[in-house]
Amino acid sequence: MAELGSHIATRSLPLSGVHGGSSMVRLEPAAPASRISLRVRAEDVPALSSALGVDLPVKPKTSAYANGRTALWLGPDEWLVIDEGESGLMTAAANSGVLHSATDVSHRNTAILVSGPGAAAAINAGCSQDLSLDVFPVGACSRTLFGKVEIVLLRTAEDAFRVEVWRSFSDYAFGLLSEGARDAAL
Amino acid sequence: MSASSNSGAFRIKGAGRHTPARTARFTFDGKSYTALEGDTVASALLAHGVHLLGRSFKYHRPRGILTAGPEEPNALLDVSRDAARRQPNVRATVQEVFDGAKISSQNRWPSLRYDIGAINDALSPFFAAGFYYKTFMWPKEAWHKIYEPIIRRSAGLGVAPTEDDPDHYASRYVHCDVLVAGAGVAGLTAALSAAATGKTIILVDEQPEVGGALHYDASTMIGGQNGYDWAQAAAAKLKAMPNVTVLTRTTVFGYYNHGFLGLVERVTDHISRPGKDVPRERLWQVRSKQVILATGSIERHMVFANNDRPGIMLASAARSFLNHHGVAVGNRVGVYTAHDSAYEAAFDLKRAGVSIAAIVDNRDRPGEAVLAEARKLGIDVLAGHAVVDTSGRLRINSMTVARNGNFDRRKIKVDALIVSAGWTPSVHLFSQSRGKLKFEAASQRFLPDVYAQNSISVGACNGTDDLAELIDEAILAGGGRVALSGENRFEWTGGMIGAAEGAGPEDAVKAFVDFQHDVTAKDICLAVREGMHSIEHIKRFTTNGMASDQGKLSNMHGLAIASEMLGRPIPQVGLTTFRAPYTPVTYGTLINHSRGDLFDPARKTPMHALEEAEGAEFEDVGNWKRAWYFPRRGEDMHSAVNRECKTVRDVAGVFDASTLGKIEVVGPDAAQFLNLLYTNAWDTLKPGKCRYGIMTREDGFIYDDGVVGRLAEDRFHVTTTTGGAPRVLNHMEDYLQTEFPHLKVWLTSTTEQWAVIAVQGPKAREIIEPFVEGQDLSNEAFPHMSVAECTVMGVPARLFRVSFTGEVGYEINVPADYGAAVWKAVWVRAESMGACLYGTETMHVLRAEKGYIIVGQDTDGTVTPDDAGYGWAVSKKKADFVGIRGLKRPDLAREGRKQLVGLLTKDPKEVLEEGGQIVADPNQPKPMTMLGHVTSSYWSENLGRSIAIALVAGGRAKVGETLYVPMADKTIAVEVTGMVFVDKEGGRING
Amino acid sequence: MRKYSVFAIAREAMRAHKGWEAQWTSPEPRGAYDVIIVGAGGHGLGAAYYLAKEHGITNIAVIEKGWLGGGNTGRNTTIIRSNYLYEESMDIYEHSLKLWEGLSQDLNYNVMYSPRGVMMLSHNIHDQQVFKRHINANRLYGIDNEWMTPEQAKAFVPVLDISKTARYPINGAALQRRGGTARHDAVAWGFARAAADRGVHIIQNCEVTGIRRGPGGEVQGVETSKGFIGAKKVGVSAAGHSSVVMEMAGVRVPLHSNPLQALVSEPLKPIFPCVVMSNTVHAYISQSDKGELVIGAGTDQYNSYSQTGGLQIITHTLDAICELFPIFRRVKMMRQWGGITDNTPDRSPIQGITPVPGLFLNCGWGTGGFKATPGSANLFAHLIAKGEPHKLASGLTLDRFRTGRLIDEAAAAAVAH
Amino acid sequence: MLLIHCPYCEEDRSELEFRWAGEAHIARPENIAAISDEEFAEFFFLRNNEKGLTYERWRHIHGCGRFFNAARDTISDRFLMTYKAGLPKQPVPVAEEFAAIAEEKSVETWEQTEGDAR
Repeated sequence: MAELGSHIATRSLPLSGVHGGSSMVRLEPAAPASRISLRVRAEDVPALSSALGVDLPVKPKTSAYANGRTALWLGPDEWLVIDEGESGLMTAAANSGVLHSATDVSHRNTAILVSGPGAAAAINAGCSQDLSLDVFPVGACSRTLFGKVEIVLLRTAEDAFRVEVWRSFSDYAFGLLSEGARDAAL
Repeated sequence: MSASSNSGAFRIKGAGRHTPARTARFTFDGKSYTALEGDTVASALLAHGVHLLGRSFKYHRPRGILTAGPEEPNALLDVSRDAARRQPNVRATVQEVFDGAKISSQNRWPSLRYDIGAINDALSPFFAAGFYYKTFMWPKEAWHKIYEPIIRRSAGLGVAPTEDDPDHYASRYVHCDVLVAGAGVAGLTAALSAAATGKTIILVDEQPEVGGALHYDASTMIGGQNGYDWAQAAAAKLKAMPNVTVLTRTTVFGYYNHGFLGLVERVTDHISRPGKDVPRERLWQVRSKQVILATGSIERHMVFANNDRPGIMLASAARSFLNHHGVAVGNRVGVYTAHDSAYEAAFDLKRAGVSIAAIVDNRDRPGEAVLAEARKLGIDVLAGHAVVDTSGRLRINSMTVARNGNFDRRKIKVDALIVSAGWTPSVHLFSQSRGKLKFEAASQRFLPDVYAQNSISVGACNGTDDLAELIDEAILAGGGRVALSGENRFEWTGGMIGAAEGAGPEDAVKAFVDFQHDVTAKDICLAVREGMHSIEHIKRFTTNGMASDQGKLSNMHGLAIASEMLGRPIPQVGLTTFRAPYTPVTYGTLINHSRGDLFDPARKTPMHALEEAEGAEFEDVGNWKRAWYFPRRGEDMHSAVNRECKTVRDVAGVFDASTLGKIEVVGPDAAQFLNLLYTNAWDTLKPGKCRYGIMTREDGFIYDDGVVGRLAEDRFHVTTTTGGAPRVLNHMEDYLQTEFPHLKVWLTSTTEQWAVIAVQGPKAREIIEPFVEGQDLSNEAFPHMSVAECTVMGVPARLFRVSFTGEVGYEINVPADYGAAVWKAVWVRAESMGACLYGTETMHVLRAEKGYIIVGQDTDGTVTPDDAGYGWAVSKKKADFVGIRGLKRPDLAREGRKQLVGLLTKDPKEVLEEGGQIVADPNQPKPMTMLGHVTSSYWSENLGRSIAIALVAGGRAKVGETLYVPMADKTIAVEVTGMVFVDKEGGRING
Repeated sequence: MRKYSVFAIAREAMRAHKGWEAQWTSPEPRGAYDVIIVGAGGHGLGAAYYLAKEHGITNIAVIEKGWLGGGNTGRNTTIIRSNYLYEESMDIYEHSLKLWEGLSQDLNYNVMYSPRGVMMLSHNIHDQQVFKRHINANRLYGIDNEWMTPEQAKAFVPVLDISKTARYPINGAALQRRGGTARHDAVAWGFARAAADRGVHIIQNCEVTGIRRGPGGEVQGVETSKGFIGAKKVGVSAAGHSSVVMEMAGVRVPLHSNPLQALVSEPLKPIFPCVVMSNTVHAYISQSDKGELVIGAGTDQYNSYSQTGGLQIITHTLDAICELFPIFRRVKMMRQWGGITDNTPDRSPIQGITPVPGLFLNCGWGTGGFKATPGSANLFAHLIAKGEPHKLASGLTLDRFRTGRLIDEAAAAAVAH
Repeated sequence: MLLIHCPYCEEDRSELEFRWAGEAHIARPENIAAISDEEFAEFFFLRNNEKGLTYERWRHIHGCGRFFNAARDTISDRFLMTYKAGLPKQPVPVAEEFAAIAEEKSVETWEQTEGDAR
């Protein structure tokens, strides 16, 4: 039955077709990306950094970017690594030769890009963290709560954030961001 | 008619700060009125000479406007924009008029002027405080059936909305260095000072404009200019600073732990036609490093006989209506005071052309300065006198005055009476922050003493009366440098708390302490007489301070009266707790976005839309929406499920199992870790194989279950129940991080990484075979309980050979974004081969036919693995696992525990009720001895009869016995059986 | 004690209510009593009353740190029901409900027991299974509890939203018609007045600081802020602070003290006829005779004796209330407050003897102690008088945490699948 | 809503991100299978439930995911310190903090704060 086997499955994105935002906040689903949840002990961080081509940050609430890959510090032995292209992350991690855990979570998460002068205010509709630039500068990242769902928040520019969220929570996150965006425009 | 006279006959030309040309029309009890923009409902109605606004809670006494602010206890109205935007219990003194507002009075029938309920006032001798505790007891049922309904109807104030609220509300979390609560002189000064340090500041005030007391106090000069004008300029300066946010019409309603404050901003209630994107109110949740409390003080009323008639109001309120709104509260105004501040109100009124009947001063010696000024203005001052009564049914028309200690009385005609007993510092927020108060005997007030949080009180709320001192204090609190000076016309002295002359314990008059709840001085005396010696008892017995103003006016008076009755100083009687919120807060604001789709996330699988298109009905399982069954045209649930059940066993079915929890367990010690967390042994499981696992907590009761596949030596794919996924992961992390941190293993939630398409039934292999690459699906190569990483439709997949139906079964795991495409392709092929889609209901029936349990349905947190018939899953060889000791406790090891068994009704057509209770003797008297209950019960189309699973005491030893399930209308006889009803040999699962 | 009646009120109305006597006195403590009860809440005062009335023991002191009825008795949302699942629970709560039915008459104090019905909403199949399990168990035990369709529920509570489009649509409800509410303060005051009338000393503003034990380990009395007071029998009924008091006797108990919050709205004309509870969306609500909507929120997650809690607990509860009753979104919260509940691992109470001879314990009523007040008090009195539990309370012992024979109402109701 | 210092994130965060995880420093017995029923009840059920200084565990569940320990005053709900999991019970650093607790203990609760106003 080769004719069936040769049907290659196509990808359906969780937030396809959604739109929202306001005069002060732009909301859009991010392009598909590859992601791994990476767990490494402190002594093995350099090996993984070199295997992945991006220095895993060791300072809380920071991220690093290199070669199309962003590594986000989530916990003392935990990173979310996002590759804008088509993966290779699992293989790269496996090639580190040191003890670690890499798990593909490319499809677990989806992302929403929030930008514009009201971006922080829109996110603060449901996020209890201080998003002022002093406390949450460009490059800062954190797992946190947004309304009733967990997100990973990354500041990509002074007025731009990437909101990583589990796919089944993405409708809710987008909906709440839309409400926040509407209010942030006032 | 000029615009200004149009806006009310009591509008004083040249007075007030509103623009005469800008008007708004509204109705009150059906009659139309014109107001000026900036008017409150109170000022607008007063401008038209309307004083009667409501009826009191208990006695239905006519009531007017007592204050000009949020402490208003009387003038509560129903305000609506349209039918759905109707708001009960709105304070007329806070609500700004907007064009088109429809306003009605409350708690009266048939009308405000003639209210039947007022009969309560005549009967009031019977309705003393707490009278209801002493009667209405016979006959027994009469309380609930007769008395209570009557009381309930006459109580309450406004009428609840009857339509869903069409408005929306917003929310904002925000952080700052300093939050300043209150934008009067003290708050503005502190904010200017703090802002100069570069810190981030939020300045909050509940009024539409900043200024606080400067709204009514027209004589104070700040920085060389009129105080109110200075305040507006200061606010403008602050607003222009990048580090400052100024929020007006915003109330700090709660000061909670660790610098957390709740603010409500009223965004549109004053606007005639708000934009549709504008929220009605906005909740600000602020975390502030420091809080400057500049909340001011509240004037108290005088407690004397019939002190509640419309037309009687606080002196500062009258001053506010005059100086801010340009409205005179009467033509001939009496003054009754124990404090100098009321004199200034009289002066302002007099200068505006209002006649002052007399200033009755309860003190023998009023302040020299105000006395001199009164003389200068020709105002009659009766020092050492009291107002001992008033008259006028719907509005005051006279006050009766007597010299203190003298019985001679004389009536003085007035059409309004303004009162002041002095000022109560607003320590509500300080107290909410858990600061400790001290009582300052000289000034008879509670003041902040010991702070519990990083906050500081400045100004009137701190007892600082002197303007220069107040400014210095505020500058110091702000921490910056500001040059500022201010000047008062008069230094105020005086003040009293408690009942005034003629309203003491021996006087049989109604002197109101708490207006809204109709609590009189007498009631407080009665409470003390009845043994209520704690202020909390007095409060609860009389309901003093429990109305919607929460005692802002009444608490101090009540306390003083109780103190006098008890013969104990005030600090020993205590003060009741100030609780949040400072003023009532709309539920809609507190919940803001959490409504409709945003009430609680509805989690949907990647195949949800496709299932919906196939006609699926969904059920809620935790946050998930799961396909429940797939009715075809004309089918009800029962027939759909019967068809699905039959089709799966005869052909095959396709099922969405994506919601099952999944945890990736990775690391060299993964097997060892699972050994500790599950009752089973895992080191013996070979890569490529799966095993059903049971997890207990330390107490030995089943916590979760699921199939675990070993993908590699150091990698397991663990599944959990749908609802259990988050707590199982938390439970695992807890042990890993804190009990077994030496293990080299990590856990990652992968629930949502994978879409899971289960294909079950005799034709399952044939259906999926063409899609799978890289795995031989033959029984030999891939038997039951296998797992493989392979490719499905060109996508990397994890394929499980597992079954929850007893048929040949596969679960295809593909990365979630591919789920829809794979599901669609599989379903097209399955359908062409006669298979069906099935949902959770069919899944439940099929697994029950095989005796597979559902954790949470057949177990309930009190069931051990052995109780469930899964004793085999508890390793006897392991030295340790979570639950090993709990399982050995006496009660868990005893004979006769409830065990899961099968039940077959004697009448095969009879389907038991899930939750039905089981007894041995259905004819025993109640209370019956119950042996257990039915946990699962279904019609089995495959067997042509009903089947059930039950927890029964000593159940496995009772197999073959007849037991009974007594229902309300009949008793059902059942036979206890084993749990497997279909394919007892278990051959089908291997295909 | 001068009897309360409509005639007494009429008489007093004629003389400006000057003739009412104190409902209870505030005596100085004697050196010793036959029985000391620590904690003058409803349970403790009630136990003293029943000791005097049913067991002939009147030489009793009830010792209270603050003011009587000031703990959870005066802070709860006054819900009364008995439709629990397990026999041990049904025994005690139904015993209590029966006492509620005649309590006003027994005490000559209108506690305003109002059997207006307690309705528990079912939102999914799991709820339905659990509720029917309760209903069937209750029926066979002689306790009323009935299943209602969504339409029947709506007929009983017209403001209920039963639309299918709700986030968690309602698929039915369980109603106990005899359930309802009572006036919490009146319960404390009624018991206090009736106990005082029988000679019981209620000693307020007196903190217990120690429990004195004799050479054999037995109780000899309590140290207090007003000095030592002797007694051979001491009953501890100090909800929220049970651990603290028991620690004075060297007894550890399996309790967590958590803040529990509640709130009321501004007063409204009657709109809400009964009590409605929902476990799935976490809310319970009724309307007081004064017209306030009385809403119970959840417990805060951490141990605390602060009587305060987080705003998020309140907002979470209101989310649910407004989801069930959308017309309430414009209603306003007037007052919020907190109490301290002591919670056991199986969410069932502990009442029984302790390892210390003469020391008896009544605690762990969690968030539901008010409904049990007369029943618990009555059985606690029996325990103290006889030295062993009444058969209706025999399953509530401390020992169950050793044997594993828990009464897990929470597990039976709350485990999702 | 508490403000909690996460020792791993080195930052104060809202309580919303955290989950309380019971009394701290209760070690699971190494030989758990061999302990008596009484010892098991002690380990699994009995807790200090302190009024005053308590040592407890929290998990930064919506943050770094780490369990950690905290010393908190259960009367005022003030945190005195937080520290990483696995560390032994830490003494409360500042002597004044003890004094603060002692004083508050005498004041009791919020209610009493009001009632005792001087």
